[in-house]
This record gives sequence, C-alpha cells and structure tokens, in this order.
Amino acid sequence: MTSKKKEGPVNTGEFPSKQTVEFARGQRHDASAGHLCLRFFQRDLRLAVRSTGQWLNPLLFFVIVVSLFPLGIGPGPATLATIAPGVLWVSALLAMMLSLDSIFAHDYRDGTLEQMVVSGNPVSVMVIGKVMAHWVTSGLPLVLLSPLLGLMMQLPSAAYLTLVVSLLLGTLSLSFIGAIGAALTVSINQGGVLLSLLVLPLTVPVLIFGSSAVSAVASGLEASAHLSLLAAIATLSASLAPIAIAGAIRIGVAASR
Amino acid sequence: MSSSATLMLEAQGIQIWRGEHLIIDDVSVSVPASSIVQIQGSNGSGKTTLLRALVGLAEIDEGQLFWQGEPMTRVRDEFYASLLYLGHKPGITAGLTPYENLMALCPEIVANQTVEKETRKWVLAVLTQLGIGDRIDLPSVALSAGQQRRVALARLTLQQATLWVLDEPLTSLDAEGQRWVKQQIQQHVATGGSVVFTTHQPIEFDDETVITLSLAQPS
Amino acid sequence: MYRFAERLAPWLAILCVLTLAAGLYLGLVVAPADYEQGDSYRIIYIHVPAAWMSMFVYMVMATSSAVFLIWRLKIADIVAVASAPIGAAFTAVALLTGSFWGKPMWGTWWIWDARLTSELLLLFLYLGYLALRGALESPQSASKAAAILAIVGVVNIPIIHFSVEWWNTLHQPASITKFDKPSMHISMLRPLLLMVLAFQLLYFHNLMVRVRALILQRENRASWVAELAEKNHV
Amino acid sequence: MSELMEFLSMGGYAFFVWSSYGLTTIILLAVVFWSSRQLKQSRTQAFRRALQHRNKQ
Repeated sequence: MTSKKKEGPVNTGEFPSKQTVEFARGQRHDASAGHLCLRFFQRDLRLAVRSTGQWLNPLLFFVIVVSLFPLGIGPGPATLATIAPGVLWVSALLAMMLSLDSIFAHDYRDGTLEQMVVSGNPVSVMVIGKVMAHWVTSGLPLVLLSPLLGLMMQLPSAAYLTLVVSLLLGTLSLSFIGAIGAALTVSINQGGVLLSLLVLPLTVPVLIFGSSAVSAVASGLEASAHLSLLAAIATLSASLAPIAIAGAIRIGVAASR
Repeated sequence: MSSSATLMLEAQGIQIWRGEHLIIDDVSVSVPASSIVQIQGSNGSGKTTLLRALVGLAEIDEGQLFWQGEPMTRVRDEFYASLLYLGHKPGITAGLTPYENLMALCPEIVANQTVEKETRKWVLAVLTQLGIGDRIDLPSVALSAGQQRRVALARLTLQQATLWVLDEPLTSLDAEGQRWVKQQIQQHVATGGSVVFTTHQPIEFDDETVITLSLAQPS
Repeated sequence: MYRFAERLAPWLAILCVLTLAAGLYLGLVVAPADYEQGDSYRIIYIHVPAAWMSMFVYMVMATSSAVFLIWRLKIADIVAVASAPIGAAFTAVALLTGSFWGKPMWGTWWIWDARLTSELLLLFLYLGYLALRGALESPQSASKAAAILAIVGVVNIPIIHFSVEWWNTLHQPASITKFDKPSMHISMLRPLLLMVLAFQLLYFHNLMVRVRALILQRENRASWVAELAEKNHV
Repeated sequence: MSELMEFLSMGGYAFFVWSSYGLTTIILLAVVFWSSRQLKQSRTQAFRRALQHRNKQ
C-alpha cells in the first residue's frame, strides 16, 4: 500500500516503517466501548479547555442570577434563607440550559456529527462521552461554586453539604435530559429557546427533589430520602437518555440539507 | 476482498421528494467491487442528496438500499464500518489541530503509546503531500476552507475502508491536489475497493472503467 | 384507511351528541347539589373528563409514536399528529375548569394543587411537542423527532406526577381539603361516566376527521386520490 | 319560570359553572370546526393536485 508516490513539492517526513502501517490498520474496530467513550470525553474536554467561554459563561450566569434575587427581594437574612435553596437550584438549572445546545451544535455545523453517525461505532456510547464532558465543564463548576453563593444567600450552615451533593446528582441528570433536547433541536438554527421549552418540563422532578432536599436539611430535617430519589433519577437518565439522544442525532443529521 | 463480481452498494428505484417537487425520480445505482461510479449533474440536480441517501444521511421516500446483497437495514453497522464518507462539510473540528482531528476521525491510526511517534510521522507525511504539512499542529480554525478539505482528504490514505463515498472531491483543489486524489482513487480501486463520487463535469481516469450516472435537472 | 375513517366519522358524531346531551342533562339537572360545595361541584362534569382525556390522548400519542418509530407505519404518525392538538385542547379545558372550580372553593383562581400542577406540566409537554413538530422543516425528520419527544415525555409523566404529589404534601399541610371529588353518590357518578364517554367519542370523531385531512395532504400524489376527486366532482 | 331561574342560578355559583361550561364548549367547538375546515381545505387541495399530477403523467 505504501508504494513510492511521486513526491510533492515539499517532502520533509520520510515514510514510517511498514510495521506501523500494519499495526495501525488492524485497529479498526477493536476499540472497546469504554475506550470509545473516553476518546470523545477527552476530545470534548480538550475543546472546552481551549475555548474558556464555553464553561465560564454558565458559571458567570449562575453567579449573576443568584445575586439578582437579594437585589430584587431585599437583603433581609430571614427571607433570603428561606428562598435560598429554591433560588440556588433554579439558577443552576437555568445555567445548565444555557450551555446545552453547544454540545452538538458545533459538531453538527462542521460535519463531525455526521462522521460520528457514519463511523460504524455505536452513537449512544460516543454520546455518553460527550454528555459527561458537558457535565464536567458546565455542571461541576456550578457545584463547586454553590457553597460560596449559599453564603451570599444566608443559607444555614447545616445545608451546604446537602447543597453540593444534591447539585452534583442533579446537574448530572440535567446534562443527560438536556442533551435529549439538544439532540432533538440540533438541525434547527435558533433551536436554543425551543430546547428549553422541550427540556424544562422534564427537569421538574430534579428541581423538586433537589431544592426540597436542601430546604429540608436547612430546617433541620433529614434529606436522605430526597437524595436517594435524586440518585435514582440520575441513574435512570444516564442509562435511558443516550438511547433517545442517539436516535435524535440520526434524525437530525438526516434532516440537514 | 470480495470477488469483483459481487456488488458492493446497490440502490433500487430511489425516489426523494422535497415538499412538493420530486428531486430524485426513480434512480437506481449499483456499485460493483473495484469500480468507480461518477454521479454527474449540474448544481441543484440533487446529486448531493442522492449521495447522502446512499449512506443513510438523507431520507428516502421510495426505494431500497443493499450492501453486499443484504438489505441495508440489517447490515447498517457493517456497512458503516467499511465506509469512508466525505461530505460538503469537511468534518474537521475548528478547536482541534489537524493531527487531533485525524486521530478522532480515523480509528485505525489511534495507535497506543509505543507507536505514537511512528503514526505521527505517517500523518505528517500524508499532510505534507497535500501541501499542508506545516499546519499539522495549528488549530484548524487557522486553516482556510480549502486546507480543511485537504485535511479531510488525507483520510483517503490514513483510513482503511472498502467503499469511498465522496462529495465533489476535486472542487477547490489545485492541479497538484486533484492529481493526488485521482491517484488515491486509482490505487484504492486497484486493491479491490470501490469509489462513488459526485462531480460537476465528468472526470477521466486513464485506464479505469468509469460508470457514469448523470442526473438531469428535475422537471 | 381513508374510507374506514370516512365511514366511521358520522356514527361517532351522532353517538357523541347523544351521550353528551344525556350526560349534561343528568349532570346539571337531575344530580342533587353537593351538601358541601353546592352546585359549583357540577363543574366536575367537564373538569374530570377533560383531565382524564388529556392523559388518555397523550398515551395514544406516545404509543402511536412508538409504533411509528419501530415499524415505520406512516398511519401511526398521522394518528399522533392528529391527536396532539386535541389533547392540548383537553388539557387547556381541564386547567380552565380547574381554576374556575377553585375560585368559589378556595377563593383564588389558581391553587398549586398536585393534580392541577401536573396538568399544567402536561400542557407544557403538549406545547413542546407541537413546537418541535412545527420547527423542523422536512416532514420525515419532524415526525421522527416528535415521536422520540412523545416517548421521552410519556416516560416522564409518572415521574413528574409522583414528584408533584410529593412536593404538594411537603409544602401543603394536609388539613386544606384536597382537590379530590366529593364522595360520589350513584346519581352523581352516572353523569360523570357518561361525560367521559362523550368526551371519548368527541376525541375519536375529531381524530377521524383530522386523520382524513392528513392522509389527503400526504398522499395527494397517490392515484386513488385522483379517482376520489373525479367521483366527487363529476 | 321560577324553576328555570333557580336552575340557572346554580345555587349562587351561576357565574363559575356557566362560564366554565361556556369556555369548554367554545374551545371544543373551535377544535371541531378547525379540524373540519382543515379537512375541507386539504380535500380541495389534494384533489386539485392529484388531478394535475395525473394529467401531467
């Protein structure tokens, strides 16, 4: 296969040894699912790190939205403390919505999504890698920053751990459920608003269990029931959503002109 | 390699409507092993849509697709495993360098650490032939559309696929580039593979039999 | 299929009018006033059937979407498309009558009761379905994408309902009278069942009409449509 | 006559009961008429296009 070709004008690199070519050729399909998922996870992570805007914007949005509430409702510590769980959770939910359509939109526009569908590898495995990368780049920063904003909202000190744990589980489900909406609206040019319209009703259970977990602990109650339900939703969405996402991507790709 | 008699890809009676008008009217294509099939047609004749339909990237209203004799719905994964599709969109991510892009797109060259250095030299050699060797580590956003197409075309050598489906492979390429692509196609066909591509005006291959399907402008 | 829908529609219409008249007569005239809510409880004769129908129609939509995705049956997609607006209308009716019923009972137009809230979320699911179907240009991808959304939606409905119930018991001390029906005397129950039946017939009649419209729209290239055209014009 | 008046008053809740019934009938009738109008429209359109299509062939 590597017969001598007529050299192009500039030819610095000489040809690699025969052994490389044979070795590389044989690897077409032994990449295991985990390896495949990891590859797309690393790829998206590398992309996110390179364009800081992608993970910084949801974070800044989260901070600004949370700080709007005391301005709107008044700085009274008592009132702030009661609404703190709800405010933190709703702002985190909206911040996640903001960054959702970037999961597939760029890949759709430059043709990479097509190549994923046509590559012969299972699309749902690649999707898991991509959604996990989205969770790490836009979900985790929110979780890490939430205690700070909890302080701002006069959240009782007992509730910080629950806040972090509930947001951790919640943002995971939000990433997967949101990714379904992102995949469904990938071929629509201003799909952003429609994406939220489709996804928000589906995120209500996560919001309810999440914020009630934090407010339960804030008022001294036990929140293990809420957190276990959150974990259940997280596992349910992490296992079922990729199938729907893969189906939606196949449709979205076929819809483009 | 399957013997030359067996058919690689076959499409029978493909009909595609877009809204009210019929863009692909009852077209049948059969791609035997080690052959070149050229879909020739002016702009808007629906050749890109037909090509995308052949690889399942466009909806088909009527008609059937077969891969090596089996109905496509049953062998879709094997079909995709042996397919290399280059569409209008190059499939190059702007944020990644050409090297990273090619590593993502061609599973074959995802070598483990021991062979990393060797594979990189091989990718560099192919990119140099295409005249973009020096851009291997620049983020692709710095590359022009033509250069991004060349990075995508590098997959013709780097990736192992029995069937190539290329959408206007020779556009926006200089004479040097076009000759390189023709060479790859001829070599691919010589080893038993097949190539289907769309083009504005017919392309000659010196000693190859080229099956030409010309799409008339829809009525 | 078109002829089947065409023949069935008139029968459904007549049956629907009959049961509707019977239900209304029994519900509004015969059934005694409720000892606690007086006559305002009669709104139940449209609220409960509408709420029930909104759920029923979404189930029909989800199953026909699943059939369409799995077996590629075009008619299943047409049934899903045809049912969506009717389901949305039933949900809107359920919400409206719910709030009109709430006003005399609790003095506010909108109460965050578990069932009304789930009804509201169901309305959002319908609107999301219709918006997605409207946004995608090519018909095939619109049908498939909307089908996936319907299935994802139906998986979420029980979860949403459970979480709203949980949320309601959490924030609403149980003492406030819940929204459920007053204990139903048989004379009150009979009109309710009649009304549910009437709403069912209304839905199926409407479905037949919309299915015929959509079949014609999608099959206008087919030869049988031309024959039908001649038969009617000639 | 007074019996009818008493019936209409709905035990004092006349406004709520009748307005909710009224709204419901409006919405449901709107859906019914919208569907039948859509049927009429697509019938004429489909017939015209089908005939055109056949004559063209």
